[in-house]
Amino acid sequence: MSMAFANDGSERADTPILEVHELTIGLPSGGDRSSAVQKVSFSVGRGEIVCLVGESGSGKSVIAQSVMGLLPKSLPVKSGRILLQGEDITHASQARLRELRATRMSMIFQEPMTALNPVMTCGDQIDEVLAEHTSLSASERRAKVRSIISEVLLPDPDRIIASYPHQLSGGQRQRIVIAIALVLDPVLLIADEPTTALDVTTQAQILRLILELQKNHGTGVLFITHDFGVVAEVANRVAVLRLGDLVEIGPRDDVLKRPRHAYTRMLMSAVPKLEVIERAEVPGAPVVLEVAGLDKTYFSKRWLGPDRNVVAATDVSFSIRRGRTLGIVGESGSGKSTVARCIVRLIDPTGGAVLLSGDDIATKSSSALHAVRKRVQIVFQDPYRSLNPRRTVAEAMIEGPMNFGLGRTEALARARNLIELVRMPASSLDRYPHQFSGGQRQRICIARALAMEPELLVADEAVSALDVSVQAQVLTLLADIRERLNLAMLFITHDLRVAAQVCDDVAVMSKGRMVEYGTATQVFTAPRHEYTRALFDAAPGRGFDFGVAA
Amino acid sequence: MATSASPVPAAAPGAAAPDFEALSVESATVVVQPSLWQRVRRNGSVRLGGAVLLLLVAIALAAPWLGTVDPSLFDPASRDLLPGKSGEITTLEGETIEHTFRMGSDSFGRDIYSRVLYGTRVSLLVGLFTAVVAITFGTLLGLMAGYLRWLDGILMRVMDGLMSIPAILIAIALVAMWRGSLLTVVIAIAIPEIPRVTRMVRSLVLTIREEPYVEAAISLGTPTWKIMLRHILPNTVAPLIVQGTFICASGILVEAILSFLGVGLPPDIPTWGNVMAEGRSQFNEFPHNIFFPGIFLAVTVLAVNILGDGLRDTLDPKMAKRV
Amino acid sequence: MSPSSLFKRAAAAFLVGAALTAAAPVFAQQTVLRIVPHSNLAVLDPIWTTAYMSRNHGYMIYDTLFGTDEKGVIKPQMVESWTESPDHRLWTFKLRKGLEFHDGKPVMPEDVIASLQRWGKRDAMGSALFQFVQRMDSPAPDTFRIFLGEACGFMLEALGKPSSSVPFIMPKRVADTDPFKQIEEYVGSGPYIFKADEFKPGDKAVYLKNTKYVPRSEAPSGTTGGKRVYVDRVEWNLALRDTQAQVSALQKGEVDIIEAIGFDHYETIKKDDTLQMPKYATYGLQYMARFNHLNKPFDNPKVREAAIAAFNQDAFLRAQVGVKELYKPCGSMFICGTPYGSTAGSDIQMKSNMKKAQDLLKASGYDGTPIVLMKPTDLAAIQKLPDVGAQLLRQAGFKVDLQAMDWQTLVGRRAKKDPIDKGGWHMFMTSWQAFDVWSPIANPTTDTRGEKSTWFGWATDDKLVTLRNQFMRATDEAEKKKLADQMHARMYEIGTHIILGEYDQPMAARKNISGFFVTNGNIYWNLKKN
Amino acid sequence: MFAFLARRLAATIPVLLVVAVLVFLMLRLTPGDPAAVLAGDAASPEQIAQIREGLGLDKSIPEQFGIWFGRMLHGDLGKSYYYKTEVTTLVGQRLEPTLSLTLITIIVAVLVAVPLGVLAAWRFGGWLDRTLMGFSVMGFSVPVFVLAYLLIWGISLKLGWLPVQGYKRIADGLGPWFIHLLLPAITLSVVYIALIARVTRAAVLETLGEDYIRTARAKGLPESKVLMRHALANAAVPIATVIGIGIALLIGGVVVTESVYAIPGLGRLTVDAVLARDFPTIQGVILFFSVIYVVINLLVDLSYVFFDPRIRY
Repeated sequence: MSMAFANDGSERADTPILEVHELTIGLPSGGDRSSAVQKVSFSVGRGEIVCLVGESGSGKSVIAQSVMGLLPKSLPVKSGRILLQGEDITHASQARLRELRATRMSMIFQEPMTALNPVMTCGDQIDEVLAEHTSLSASERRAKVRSIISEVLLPDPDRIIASYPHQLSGGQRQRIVIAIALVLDPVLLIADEPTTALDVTTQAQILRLILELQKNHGTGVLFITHDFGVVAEVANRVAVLRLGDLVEIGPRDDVLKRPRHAYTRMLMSAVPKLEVIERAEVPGAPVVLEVAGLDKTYFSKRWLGPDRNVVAATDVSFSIRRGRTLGIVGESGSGKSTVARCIVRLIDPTGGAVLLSGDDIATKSSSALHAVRKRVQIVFQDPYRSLNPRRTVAEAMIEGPMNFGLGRTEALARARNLIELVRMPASSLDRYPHQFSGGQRQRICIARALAMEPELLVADEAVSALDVSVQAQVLTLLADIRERLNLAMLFITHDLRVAAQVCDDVAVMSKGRMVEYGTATQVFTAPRHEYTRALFDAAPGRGFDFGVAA
Repeated sequence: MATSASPVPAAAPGAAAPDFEALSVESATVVVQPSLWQRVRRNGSVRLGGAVLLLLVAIALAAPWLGTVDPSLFDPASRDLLPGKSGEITTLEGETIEHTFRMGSDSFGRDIYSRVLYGTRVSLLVGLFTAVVAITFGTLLGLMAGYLRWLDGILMRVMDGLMSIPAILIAIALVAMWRGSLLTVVIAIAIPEIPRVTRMVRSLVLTIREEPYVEAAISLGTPTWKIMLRHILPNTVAPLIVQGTFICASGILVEAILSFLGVGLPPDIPTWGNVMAEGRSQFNEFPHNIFFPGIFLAVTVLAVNILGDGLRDTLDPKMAKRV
Repeated sequence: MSPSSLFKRAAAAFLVGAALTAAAPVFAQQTVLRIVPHSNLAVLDPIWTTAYMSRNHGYMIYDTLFGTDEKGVIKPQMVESWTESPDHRLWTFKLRKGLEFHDGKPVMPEDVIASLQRWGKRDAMGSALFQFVQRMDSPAPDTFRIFLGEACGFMLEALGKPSSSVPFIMPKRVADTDPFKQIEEYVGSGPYIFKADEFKPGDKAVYLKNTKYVPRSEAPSGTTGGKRVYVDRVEWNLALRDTQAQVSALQKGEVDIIEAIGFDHYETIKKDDTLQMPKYATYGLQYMARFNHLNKPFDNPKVREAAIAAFNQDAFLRAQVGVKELYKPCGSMFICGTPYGSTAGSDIQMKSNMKKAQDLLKASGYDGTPIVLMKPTDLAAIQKLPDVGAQLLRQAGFKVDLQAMDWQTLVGRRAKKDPIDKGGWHMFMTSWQAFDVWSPIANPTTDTRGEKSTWFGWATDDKLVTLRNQFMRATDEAEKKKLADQMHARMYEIGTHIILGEYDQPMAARKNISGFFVTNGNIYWNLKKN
Repeated sequence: MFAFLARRLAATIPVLLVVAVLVFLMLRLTPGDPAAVLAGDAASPEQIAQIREGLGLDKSIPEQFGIWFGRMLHGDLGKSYYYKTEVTTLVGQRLEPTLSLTLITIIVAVLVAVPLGVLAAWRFGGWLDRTLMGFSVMGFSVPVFVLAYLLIWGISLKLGWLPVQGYKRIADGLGPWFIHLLLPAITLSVVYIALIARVTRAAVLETLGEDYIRTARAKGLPESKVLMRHALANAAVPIATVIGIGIALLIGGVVVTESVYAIPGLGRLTVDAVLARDFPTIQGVILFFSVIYVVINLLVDLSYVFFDPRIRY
């Protein structure tokens, strides 16, 4: 079910709802640069969706907050003007800004799980806006709340009104946030990464909802994201930001398909395609990992209350040959990380077999496990918490090998050439983790894993936390290492594009079960299970081919 | 309206990969950040609290040369002199010397100025040792409770039990029984503080255990005791230092209260608590007995608390939010 | 009553109280005398302990056969008349009319006999008296007789003994309680009735006027004369221990009498015209330091002599009391100005100086063992003496280990005869009211029968024992006076203990309280509140 | 809810057991012999030994604990050596003053500290924040008895407003009861206010950083509503927790305050009992304080349900 494309960029309303002229916003002193945003100008017309896109540190969120007047004191607006329907609100009084918020301009945020006040009912949180800005009676307000709830396609409004945020799912909560934002029918909606924290399927529904509401109410939308798939899906016009500068702006197809600025071009090429890169299979490569009927259930014995057992993964079976990469794809809660942790024996599986080169490590006691540790290594998702802040990179690298008898000098030598392998300067060995960026830290983690010369490398969402350009660097690095060391790899991800680019074989998991398993090409081109098909359909910007270098 | 899945064209073999490094927002150069130590030194509260404390330590060390006499020397002739008056004191050898009592004299005729300055020594020592004892035992128990799950239940119940007994009552009971000496007073004050440290260390250990770098260490085959020593302990040092300063402050305060109740250090050892306890019965007539040691006590505890706040804000921003 | 019901009870009290705000207390129109005693009242059995608080409590609710007037003369109280047989071996006493216990029963001779026997088992003077007593009987409902093995010279001084372990008269059923267990019932025949149900240890004790009490006709003096009561109710405030808070409370009129004010407040109260400091004692109190004769070096009299020479009384009095008009040095162990108040042999202390003490110590062969001097930390009246003592001993050349502890620990530890390393001691200091030490028999330090003597320190000297026995048997006043002088000189010679001077413990009261008289103790009858 | 209550009450039993054992051992293992103290000054060693037998102190420690614990189970905490009355009656007599003082102090402290904390958080980093937090640190730094004397001297004597000392039972009229407790409650609450203000400030600061505050501001709500309905409402749980844990600190303070203001409460009783080596009373009172601590913390836990809908038992 592909997305019918609503309207193209050419139709422009008469006066723009939002105009931003030469906006410059300062940074607190001592930062690595003087201002967060320099001389940015753009406008948003009625019924138009403008996407602000850029990597972390590009200033896109700062711009959004400056429009709403929510900037903290440490980020002052140094120069430039912001006009809302012609009215200059750059330095408007707090009272005036409060009048405009939710009535004329609204904002929705990234984290649905924490965007709502946990101790107030959803009904009250919507009602609060009406009470503040209108003089409607309680019953009128209640009716309005019920109508907006049904408008955001939430079932059984009365139950929703009385329920607390923690009783709703992520998607439902985001609908409540949208209801709050649009209940007073503002002319401008600012959406700051509204779907980034949601699963692919939920993300698709929310995007469709936003498009629908925007069409019916003719609201102008300033849409902030770093996901180019989403940009391709919703944007009329696109503005690309790099470290606070507006490098390119224009209609969606011009910017995405025919990028003019070098940075945009680099970004377009960094976005992994949905097409599989096939690699010749080396015949006769030995099976490194054989998993048969793996189960993992969390038992919680409550003394008086009912027992609550959570089945994290059941009956998972697959195998990986030397030099091949198996990707496990699935939404959050599907059990993919549980499988990875069972294999690395960070948690103990409750059933099934895990054969590492024929040696079953599923039921090994902790002492016998020691030898096994050397042969399988893992790289985690969050680079900022994978390295011990109090120890230097060198100490982190040599800790593993020295546990297995290697002398300090040989371990240091191995560390030095591994740091080269991951293309990091030799001087980084005696520095502390807090002196490196996210991408650099992830490379160090990879080097640390390789120092053990493992047979199997497990990457658990290893690139999900990185910016697009950094992600590309790390993926190329991994591909290069895989070739050189003929390494078997297990790659866990929720991003289909990354899976397509990296994996030879793909397994799809949903609610703890493996619903599909086959070669990448076969799964991507002819998915058998309808859940896989739904997954592919929900992937944003699915049919869009981003700017191939001119 | 939805058509079936449209086929995905196979991509042409890898086009020339553009040079990411140059354009990436994350420049390859190493980010220079002020080291922890510089950040701590620059913090206002740390500087203020630290300066006052250094001054007090200087006073404590230089007490004999600051125009003081032997604090236990007394001469009933010059008792209850108001600050600034002068009188005579007989030394142990028996000859009497002229002496101006800058802070007045107590009901024995002892020079309060000398007793307050020498008192700085004991009070600071009490504060320091209390913090050290409480932190060491607390950390030990906290690590065990955090890491050895089977021990956790029992240990935490004992800690809850200890925490439910008011600190002062334990201190009074212990000191009254063991006869006040510096060691017993320190232990008596430290014991009620141990549960708080244990609980903090335990919660820290439980959070750090879940950190990826600890899981990485496990997968690297590092034995448990090494993990505790290398990965868990170093990351609890910052919060422990902060907690230590607050325990030091409360230690000094509790010592004063114990002396006030008559169960503190022996009266002839000059501490602020003893000087105040001695002077309490003449508060209305001669407030200087309580006024001067009270000022010193308040300033010291204030300085230690401010230092603690400063350290907490720099060393452990997360904890800054808690208390 | 389990803790939870306790909790409920308190919560209920809370609510009920809130409703009762209007109900003014019923005894508002009664006159209430609010007294702050010098310490907490814990033990209600005046025979079981020598603590002054229990003795003062006894004077409130019990009556005595004889009493001691302000000059120290023994006068009858419950006794109407008495005769002594020519051979001094039979005493007959006749009780006066109208003596009645609080429970309405008349005082019978059996009650007197049982009370005296219980007193005799615990009190030092009592046990001395009962060495003479063969038996006691009651020939008539208002007379009782005491048969002696041999003549005894201090029968009346013993029955009229004014201070700790006073021979109070209790009903037979109470007096039969084992002397080493505390009595459970508090019924006496004195001027006040003890309200046991309102007694809250550490909080307050309440006494009501005994309307049926028949006082003697004479004027009150010491513990003799008419015990008239002009107030309806007396409340002892046991919670107000902080001396500063006591003075503040008196100044604000929240309490009427403070039994013993800190010397430091003497000036403030003198300047305050709403307050008065009544003179209630001809003789004050005496400080003393007690040697432990068992432990080296104080087993050597020469070393004790050096210590006596070093202890000049003025240093102690100035430090501890500090107010000139409240203290006076006095060389007599039996209190200056009393019948037996001799100063024989006191030159060693009164006319000595530090140089003499240092020479005596060098000559004594003192080997430098540190003197364990015990110092109480929670008794304001005496806690400064050990510090002065330590400084004087150090100046004389002694090594001193000043150990501070609370009074209860000190009391516990001084009872031990163990050597130093097992918790033993060398010296402690205390203070006695005049009446406890003015009589050569009552004074605890005169008993020098070594480890068998009844008081700590355990001095041994046969010569003094014989002198004391002779004094007990002497009936002629002149001979008693001579024997007292010889005992006094002997005590100084062997150094049983060191006296540190006499002082008056000032009492303070609001101006609207009258009827104070010389009691030489803490006695609260004859007081009016207008 | 019942399952939670049963579980929580069951959890308190080991805590109280630990307290009982800890205190029992602490007293028995330390030197100081109650029998000697009780025997009074004229008793001979045989008499002391006799009394020790009477008190059962000659038996082995585990035996003594068995006896004491057996009796404790049905409410008999034994007899006080010193006062010769049942410990339960002794505690009963002194319960009202301490409970009254503690409750008034808690109320005064919470009513003052929470607004201060919120104000300080609202003006984070400003002069108001620094002065309020300065006062709160002062509150920690000044010993309770110095404060007590200052207040007595200033308010009671010089201005003559409040009584210097003493305690009036509720039964004798609510007016005098409250007047007598006001000054001690103010003295005692200073430390407690300092503690609660700091925690309130930290908790509100932490909630002000949450996403739903940004949502609230984006709704155009005035800052006061953002602070009260969103920030403070979510900070209620940590604040309630510190009120619970602070009780132990408060009871410690009660001991000193009762000494200076001559309030015959449990605090004063404990000090006297300790000085008199009155083991049964010390054990009884400390156990009772632990019960108060545990009960109040149980109430605090139950209050969580009221503050935070996510917490369901």
